[in-house]
Amino acid sequence: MTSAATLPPRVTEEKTANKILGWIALPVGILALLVIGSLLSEQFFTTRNLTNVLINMSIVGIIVVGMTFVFIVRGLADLSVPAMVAIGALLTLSLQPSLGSLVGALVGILAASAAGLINGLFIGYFRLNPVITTLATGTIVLGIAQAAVGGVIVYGDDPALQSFLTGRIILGIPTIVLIFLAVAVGGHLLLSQTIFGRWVYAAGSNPDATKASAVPLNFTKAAAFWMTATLSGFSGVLLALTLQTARPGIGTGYEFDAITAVVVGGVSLLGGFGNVPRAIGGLLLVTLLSNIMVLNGIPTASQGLVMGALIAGAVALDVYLRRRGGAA
Amino acid sequence: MTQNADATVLAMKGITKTFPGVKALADVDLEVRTGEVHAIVGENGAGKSTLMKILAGVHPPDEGSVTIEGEQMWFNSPLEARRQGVGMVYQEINLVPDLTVAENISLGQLPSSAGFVNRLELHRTAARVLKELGTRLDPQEMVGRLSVSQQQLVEIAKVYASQPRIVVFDEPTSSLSEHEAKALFRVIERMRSNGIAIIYISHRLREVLDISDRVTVLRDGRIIDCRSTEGLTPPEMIRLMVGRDLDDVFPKRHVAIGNPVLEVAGLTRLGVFEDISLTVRAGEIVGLAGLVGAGRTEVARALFGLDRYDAGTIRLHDSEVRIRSPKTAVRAGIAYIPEDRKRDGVALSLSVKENISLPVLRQVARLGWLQRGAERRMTQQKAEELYVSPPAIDRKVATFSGGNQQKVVLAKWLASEPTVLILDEPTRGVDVGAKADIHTIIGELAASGVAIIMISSELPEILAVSDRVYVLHEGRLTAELDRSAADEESVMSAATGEAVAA
Amino acid sequence: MKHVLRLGTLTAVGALALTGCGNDGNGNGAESAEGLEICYVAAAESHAYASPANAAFQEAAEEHGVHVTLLSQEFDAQTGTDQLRTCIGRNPDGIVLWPLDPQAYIPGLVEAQDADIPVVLINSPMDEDAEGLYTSFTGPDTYEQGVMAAEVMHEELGGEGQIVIIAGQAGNGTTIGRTDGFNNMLEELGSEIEVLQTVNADFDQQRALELSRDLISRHGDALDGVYANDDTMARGFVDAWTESGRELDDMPAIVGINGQQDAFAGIEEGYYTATIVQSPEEDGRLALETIVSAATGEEVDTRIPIPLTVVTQENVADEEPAF
Amino acid sequence: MNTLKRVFESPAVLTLIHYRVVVILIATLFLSVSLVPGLTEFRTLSLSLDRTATLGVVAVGLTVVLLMGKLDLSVGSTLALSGIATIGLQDQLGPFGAAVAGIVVGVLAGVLNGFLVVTLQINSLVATLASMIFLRALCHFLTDSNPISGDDPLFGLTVSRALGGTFSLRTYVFLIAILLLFIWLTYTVAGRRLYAVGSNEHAATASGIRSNRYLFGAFVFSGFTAGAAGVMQSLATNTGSPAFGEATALTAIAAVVIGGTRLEGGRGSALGTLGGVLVLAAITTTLEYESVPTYYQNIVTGSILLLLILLDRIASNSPRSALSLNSLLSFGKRDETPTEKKQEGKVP
Repeated sequence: MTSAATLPPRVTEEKTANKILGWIALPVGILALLVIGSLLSEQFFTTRNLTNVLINMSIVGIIVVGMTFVFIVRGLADLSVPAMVAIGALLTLSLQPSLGSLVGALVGILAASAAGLINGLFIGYFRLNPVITTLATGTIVLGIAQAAVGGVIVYGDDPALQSFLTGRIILGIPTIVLIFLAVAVGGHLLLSQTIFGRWVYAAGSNPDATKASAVPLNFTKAAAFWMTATLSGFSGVLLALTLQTARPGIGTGYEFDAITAVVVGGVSLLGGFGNVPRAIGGLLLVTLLSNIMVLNGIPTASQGLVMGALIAGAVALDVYLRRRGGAA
Repeated sequence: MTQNADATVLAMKGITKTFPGVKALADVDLEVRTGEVHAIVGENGAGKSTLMKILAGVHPPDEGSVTIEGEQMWFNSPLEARRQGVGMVYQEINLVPDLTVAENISLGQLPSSAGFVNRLELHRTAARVLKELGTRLDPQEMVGRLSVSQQQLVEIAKVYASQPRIVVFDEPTSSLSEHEAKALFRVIERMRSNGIAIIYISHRLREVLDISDRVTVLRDGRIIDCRSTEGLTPPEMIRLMVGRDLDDVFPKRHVAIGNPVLEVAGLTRLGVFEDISLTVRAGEIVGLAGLVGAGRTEVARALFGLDRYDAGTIRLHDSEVRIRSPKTAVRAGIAYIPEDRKRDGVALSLSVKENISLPVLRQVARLGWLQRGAERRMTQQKAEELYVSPPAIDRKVATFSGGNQQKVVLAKWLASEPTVLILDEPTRGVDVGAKADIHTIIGELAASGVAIIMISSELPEILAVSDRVYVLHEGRLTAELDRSAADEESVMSAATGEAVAA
Repeated sequence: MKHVLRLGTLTAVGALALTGCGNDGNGNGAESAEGLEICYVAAAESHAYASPANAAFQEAAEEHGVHVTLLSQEFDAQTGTDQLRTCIGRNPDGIVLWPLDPQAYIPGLVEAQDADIPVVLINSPMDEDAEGLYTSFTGPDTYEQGVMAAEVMHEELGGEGQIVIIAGQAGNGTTIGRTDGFNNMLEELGSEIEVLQTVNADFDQQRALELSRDLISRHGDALDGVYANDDTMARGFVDAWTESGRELDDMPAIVGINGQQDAFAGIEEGYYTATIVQSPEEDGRLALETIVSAATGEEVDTRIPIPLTVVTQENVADEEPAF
Repeated sequence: MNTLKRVFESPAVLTLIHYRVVVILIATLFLSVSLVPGLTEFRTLSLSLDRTATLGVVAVGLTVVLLMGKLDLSVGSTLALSGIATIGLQDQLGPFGAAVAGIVVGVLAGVLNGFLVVTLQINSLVATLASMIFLRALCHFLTDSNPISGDDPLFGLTVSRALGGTFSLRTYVFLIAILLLFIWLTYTVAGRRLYAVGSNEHAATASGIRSNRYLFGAFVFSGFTAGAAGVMQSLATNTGSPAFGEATALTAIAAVVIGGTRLEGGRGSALGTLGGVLVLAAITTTLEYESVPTYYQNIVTGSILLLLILLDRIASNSPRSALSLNSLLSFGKRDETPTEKKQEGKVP
């Protein structure tokens, strides 16, 4: 059914300049922010502040790793993230008194993971539209979580674990940052070094060719959504343990934060392109920007003016370069 | 229509068109008269499609002129060509499934008053057009609900409604059953009697003879002959179409042929192909010939597990296997180089390396972990063996030419070290140099003992490369010809249903 | 120095009837209350404060034999304005509304008045424009809480210093009340306290934690005080402070609202300056009793406040945390 | 698996699946009526409709965007922004001028989205996410995060008050919008072309339809309806709040999808959207009357949404798949995720 008119224009050569631009835009942006930040505020370029940036990245960062897989596998986006964060967090703390923190955390992750299997089944195997499916499953899961805890705040009682997670264990780097970095490195290795990772790229790049290459296409797609849900659950667990409180709305906005980071990192919504470091780079850029704005007293609610423009600008640049046959 | 019956509607004069590396058309003249069905025949790559694309405004000609009813035409777009009276009916259907038959027919110029669709007029037009074409489609039916042949009728009605002076049918019957094709001919007959000039392109020679008044034969971008259909026989037409010696282009290696590797018996997929039995031996190249739509690709897809089959057995190395998915096929040692390279073959945004290793990642991985060095060595070696040029395995496949992309697809499957290799149109859209490379590769593979099935629409290619040729016609095997017995005429007559295998 | 303010009266609603304890409906309302239909437009269902308030409301209703239809706005005033109309449509004997916006419900209140349905506002006040459109406003006043917080802060810092405000969701009625009350009171007191920065942490501990890290980076030891719109966000600041390697003893003065358990703990340990307790149970119960009185035709005061208590180290042992 | 298949191939089941939107609507309405006493009273009905009018008007615009196979997440922010304009400009422009200004703001927001999606060719999900964040921040920026109110709280009552004992003005606006949408999509040339572009952009372009214009127009229209909804909302409450409409986009998308509009474009109808909005209204009204907590409502709504898209998928694969693009794409070949196929036709 393919006819000449629907095929993309054949790209015969890569334009070096565009290619370079595609690769350096993100690092240059981050560098520029570091310079601007230092100029605008004395406190900016301090170990302390930069460590804070890292800590602030950590919770969303774990979700960003999963969302990167969803983007690359051409799964559009996972809107059920807030629900997964919430069940992870709520279960951890509500089970803490009876089962202890660690078992509670495990159950929280498993529950999010199970919900992720449902996402995977519907999207990967039944091929439902990911946006509307994750919207629906998110609504249901969050509803169940709320009903389960009666809709109130759950308090935790494990300050030891809290201080372990936020304490600066190694080289002044808090444990939670180390956990995030471990997840990011793990996600990066999974994506770049393993068979599964290669499947993810292939499935996003050309699903038909991938299927014809004896790759389990449905599984790959399902796994990406399962991973995102599991990581979101994990993120919720960490959130609950560091805050020692959890409420159903705890994950609100994380889905859009994660999408923003991935998009600003230049990972393509059309699949097949991008990697974890890029997405983390996008997250770093966004977090730095927010940090600079707070340090300079820009009202929190108005920061969206810059964020919205940043997202649109980043994607427009990406699309432009791609059309020029550059960084694609 | 006021012209008298013999008036020339369309005159294409001195049309020349060159694509990078290929001279597609050289000084072609074509004249079509009012009320005639003018067939254009030729092998694949003879230049029929290019000629029609020029007429349809898709490509501008390098040289030459097009006149319609004496008026000089310059088409810059398909839309313009259609406005000036050229209608095209392609093999592919391009309709809006969520609109009704009537709406699709009038989509370009919906009858309206003050922005509102004039439904009465819409249905009147549709009803009139459908009636004039002698069909019994319901104008109110959603197109998405129709069968393929019904959709094709809508496609024709859509063209007809724009009141064209010339209508080109490009392989209209390739996806139709015989019965459906008959209905189509009645429609064409109607159009002709309404004074429309018809250009008809088909591989089915019997059809061409039945329906056309005159036939133009193209070969290698040149007009060979243009004559009245009357008194013409299929063998004569085949001679006109082929008529050349190609042994130099397709050198054949001589290889010792071993034991049977793949034995297929009674393979059937209902409504698609039936009772296909074939055997391929080690080191043997078996050609699968047939017209477009004869079921060659479908058989190949079923052998590779991309489509299911309803009946029949597949034996590999003397043991029966059940192919359920590409995965089982790969495990059994079958590899398939698909016909549609862009869709099923390569992932354009990935690198050469990543494409080649995709089906065989397990070979270069330990416990799911990729061994970068091993992968690099393996893919680099394959890329060089297959003359991928340049052999830069880190570059994105999108940046390579069609021929080199095809080599990447080959490399990808050779990496799995198959014992049976199915090649579906391996040289389509590939330039001459790459074509020769690919043939050399196929020869080398056979020499190393791989059993090869090759599908090609280019008869000379099949004949030159194959040790044996199976011919399919409408989903059935019509001939099995030895290399010595296979020539263009014998294959063509089996493929057109003119002769049944002895 | 008066650290404990038992508030029955204060400035903003001075024009209204100022005193009264609002419990008069309890005794004689009970019989005739049987079978009343009350429609309750609550702020939310899943919320630390709203949930116990709703529960207390329902419980009190059961005791009175009153049937309650509970609608939850989920913190969306837009939903709430529509729900108010739905309530009016059911033609109940009384409506209890938890306003999330000082203005948006006014047209609905007019309709309720036209339909002769008494309305009691619970928990949050509305604009002056709404006066006369509702029967009574019970519960704590977010504006008052801001005022009280300003007083504590003013005293604690001796009238001068630099502070930051961690506010709730931008545009939310509670945020506005608690922030405006605080700022206006500082001005009224002629305080030298300078508000360096106000950030919105959406009543979210994690958001507050993240923003506090940046605030501590920026202002660091120059901070003398922190005012948070609720204890949850104050907790976020406390965590960020210790996380930055600073000592609890060096903590700036922290004033929060709501009287959460951990705020109490902080006050006991001495690093948390004050929180303002309001009891959600009392809040819910009072609203129900007031609407029952109003619906049974009794006179009720237009302003029936519930007590707010500023909890500091001095009285922390005597008070109960709200939740 | 085979028995399951047989069930799904039985004519009765297929018919039910085929008319799934109607079936769900009737089922919810039936349940509502039997559970809620007095629901059939005109006043209740009228109020119930009034509540969904704002959402419904937004859904009207979204229907068109979804028909084109695109998404618009920014409608909630647009609603808030035009509400702020409507209230904030009342002093300068007078109430009617300000209302017009509010709608103009909505249209401009639509133009912004059209520019991002059509001109810059950014995927609609990301583009409207960006404008959602941007416009919301603009609301906060303009109002300093405080809701603003108009001079005359009673002026806006006309919008929401029942007219002569029937429906409220905004209910009429919603119903008329549905009617106009129905006429537009069904009877006008522009409407038919819109389906053509959403269903098979290639075929539409080949027929001489300027697909990009229709795409752009769809976003402008969605901005227009979101703006109109914002004007009505702000007048009804006499408030322009930067916090309005935070949940609107996703709820409205859910309503449109429940109404049978396909997220991949090409299928959907005004009456379907009416149905979807009514289903949500019925669920909300019923559960609220029973004082069922909101989270149970969420579970119910989410399940219905999931059920419908699942049925849609089954319907696409079944022989009776009249309305399905999928069945057409998959003839003789493979089945393909429509998402993969259509999400972003433009960018290679």
